[in-house]
Amino acid sequence: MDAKEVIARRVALELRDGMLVNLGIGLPTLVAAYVPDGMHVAFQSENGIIGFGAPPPQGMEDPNLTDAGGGFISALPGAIAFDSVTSFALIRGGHVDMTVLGGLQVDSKGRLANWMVPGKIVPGMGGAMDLVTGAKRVIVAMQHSAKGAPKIVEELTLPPTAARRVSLIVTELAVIEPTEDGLALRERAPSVEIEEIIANTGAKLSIPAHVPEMAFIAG
Amino acid sequence: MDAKEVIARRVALELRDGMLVNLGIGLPTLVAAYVPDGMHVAFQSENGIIGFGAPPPQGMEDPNLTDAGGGFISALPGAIAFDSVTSFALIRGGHVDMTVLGGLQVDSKGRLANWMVPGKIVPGMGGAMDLVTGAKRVIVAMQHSAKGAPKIVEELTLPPTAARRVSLIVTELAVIEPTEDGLALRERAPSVEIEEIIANTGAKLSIPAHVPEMAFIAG
Amino acid sequence: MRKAITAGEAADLIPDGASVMFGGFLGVGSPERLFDALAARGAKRLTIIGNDTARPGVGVGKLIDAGCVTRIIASHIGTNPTTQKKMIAGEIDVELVPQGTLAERIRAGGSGLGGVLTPTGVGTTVAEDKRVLEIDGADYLLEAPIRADFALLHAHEADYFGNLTYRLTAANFNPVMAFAADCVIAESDHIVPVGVIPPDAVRTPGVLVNHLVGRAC
Amino acid sequence: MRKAITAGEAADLIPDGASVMFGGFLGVGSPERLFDALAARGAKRLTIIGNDTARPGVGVGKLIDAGCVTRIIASHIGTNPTTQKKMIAGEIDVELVPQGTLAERIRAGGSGLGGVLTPTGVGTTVAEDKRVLEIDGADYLLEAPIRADFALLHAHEADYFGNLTYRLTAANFNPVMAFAADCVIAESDHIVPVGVIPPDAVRTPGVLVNHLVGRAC
Repeated sequence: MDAKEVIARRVALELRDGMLVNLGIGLPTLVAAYVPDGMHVAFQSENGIIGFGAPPPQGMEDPNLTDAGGGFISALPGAIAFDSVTSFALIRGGHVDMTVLGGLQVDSKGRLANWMVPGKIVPGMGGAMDLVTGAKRVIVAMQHSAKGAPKIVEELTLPPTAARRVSLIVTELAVIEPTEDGLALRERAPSVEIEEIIANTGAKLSIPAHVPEMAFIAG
Repeated sequence: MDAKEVIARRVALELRDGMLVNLGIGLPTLVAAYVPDGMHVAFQSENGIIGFGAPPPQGMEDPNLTDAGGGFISALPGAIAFDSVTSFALIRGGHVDMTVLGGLQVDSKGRLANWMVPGKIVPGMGGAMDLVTGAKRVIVAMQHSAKGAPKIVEELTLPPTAARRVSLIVTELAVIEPTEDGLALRERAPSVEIEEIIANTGAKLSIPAHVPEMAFIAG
Repeated sequence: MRKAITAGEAADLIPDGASVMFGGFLGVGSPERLFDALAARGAKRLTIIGNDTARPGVGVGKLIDAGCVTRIIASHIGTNPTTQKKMIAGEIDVELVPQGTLAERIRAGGSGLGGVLTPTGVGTTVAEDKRVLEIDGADYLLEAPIRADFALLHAHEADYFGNLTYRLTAANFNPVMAFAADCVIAESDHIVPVGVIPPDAVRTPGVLVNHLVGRAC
Repeated sequence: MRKAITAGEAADLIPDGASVMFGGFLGVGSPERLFDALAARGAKRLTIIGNDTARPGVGVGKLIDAGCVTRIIASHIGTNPTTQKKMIAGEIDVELVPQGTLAERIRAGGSGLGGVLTPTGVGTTVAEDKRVLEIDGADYLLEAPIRADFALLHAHEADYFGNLTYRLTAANFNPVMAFAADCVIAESDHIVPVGVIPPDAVRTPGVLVNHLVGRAC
């Protein structure tokens, strides 16, 4: 398993039957491949659909059926389409059970930064601010470090996406839960030592006596 | 012509091609019968339809197709249905060109009272407050007096429906326009003397040198 | 997937004292079987939230008749003399809300907004005790969001994901209420297999609906 | 009834300096023929309002390419490097708005509301210079309504009353924008006779639409 697969398969463990889930573009979309057998999870794409599936066979794409990244998708039985106002009424209104988003930084207060790097890239927040504010659970799925620098930091140096404390951080090294008292290490990846996690984390971690190894959804 | 027909046929003169019009329950609904030939006016009913027509033949009523008074209606070609949120986005958003409403009182500031009589009847405002606030033009269609007492008064004694000055008052005696400077007599009904209008009006009327006789849409 | 329950089972989920939104405009588009079941089980002290109270024996009027209701939030009660009588007798407390404001307050409650800024009601009794904000030279009332414990809906078609369609003027307050209650119960004319309703025809996302009420009770 | 006009005639209605809302999400559901016509007539100093700026050569990206735009209100511009370049060069002014807030601000502009009270953006740079209202213990940003001189829509079907339908994810911002502009121009895949679209299938009331653009230009 490479880092991305570790993250996606661990995040998939957070899925529950009947959930409405919004997956961010990039790494988070990989989670859709690991829905446990027999579980029904509805995926929303904020451009206006619930219940989409994998890209259709080549030549069968519909220019009016795309995900929030602009990629062609298919419609599963029971799929529904709606406009942007409805889409964000669902998101901001707390009707999305879980969102999985990539991150540039998370700090000790559990605040996420994932929408811009001042002076470098200003893509815009798209739907991220609404998702982090409104979804019942916010899972940050990201690599633990970027070019050797920790992405989990004491205090954000990048502009926050929302004031809200995210629910869980899943990296290829660890599962970390932001709590009222700071960041708590919950799980470590197989064959990863706690010291390695600490060394790659730029914020104080509270470490319980027993840190279990990550479990995964089967690939 | 009885009083109601006088009022309805005079109000119909205010219709313009392409207008979206909301008619209140009671007297105002009579206006729909006097749309000039060749003119297309779309009627909205705030319970959720644009483009309704006369009641269908007996036995052909649809329990899901009614007007805001609960009466059965028909759907004309091009009719559309929508929910209450959309209906009032249209009304409050200024998309309704004209509303015709009944009145209990109108005062010298042009304020309408038509939704309750304290201690007597408290039916509720329904959609009236939104209509008077949001429609581009508000026409009050009412009998000039109630049991001998003027309904056009210096200052409302009943609770106002909105702060907004209505556009026009049409009664069986006169057409009166509320202006910044008070109420102005614009037209008199056929064979009605100006003195009779003044005698039946509880507010000061400005009377121009020439007060033309009402015109009507043909019956 | 949800299995359909009976109207009686649905009524048993709704405790005395609950707040209950209901679809319907003068009874059109109202969940009649749910009202019948609530009246039959003798529900008490309900707060009901809807456009109007229909007429005696019709729509939510059945709950008024049966003495299930002690509080009403509505835009209009003029068509139901029983409501008027009980209000005057002090048995029912009534809050009257302009129809468009009622729709927006429920929408705010269901879509995570902090309130509604509406010009409707400024300068009237509706504005009493409310904050007025001046924005760009015009006055707007700050109206509070409305949510309820339950929303009782009437739909035309439902599928077993809970996706709903409505017919003509029977939609009215049903779609917006689906967003604004902790538990949403939908009664429909038909229940169809998943995949039968085209994606663009669905007007209430099934993810909002907790229970479907089957055709036969 | 409205007669269809050509995309060129529509483009001639839109003066330089106008504010223009447009439907589309990364170009999906965008009025491509109207963009082509605006670029062809060499429109200047437009303010454009929409979810994103698609990609060079695609959707509204064509207007960016052609130098028609000096101001953008959008939620995302990351997919269009030309937008980024012109922003950095100071040729285009960009206001970034969270996607849900953008939808609600346009909705407020079209439905007579004084603003939007949203929790989104609280504690971020989006909140700078904005009023924050505390309501029931939580903070909400007061976001201003957005309207435009023109709304350029893409629909699936139109009838000659202007009633519109949309397909799947091509709806996005189109329906809400139909309410929020002084002049609404709709380009559609098909124009059908009045009476052909069922009343419950219409998603934009024709009374909102000023001009239809015919299939052939």
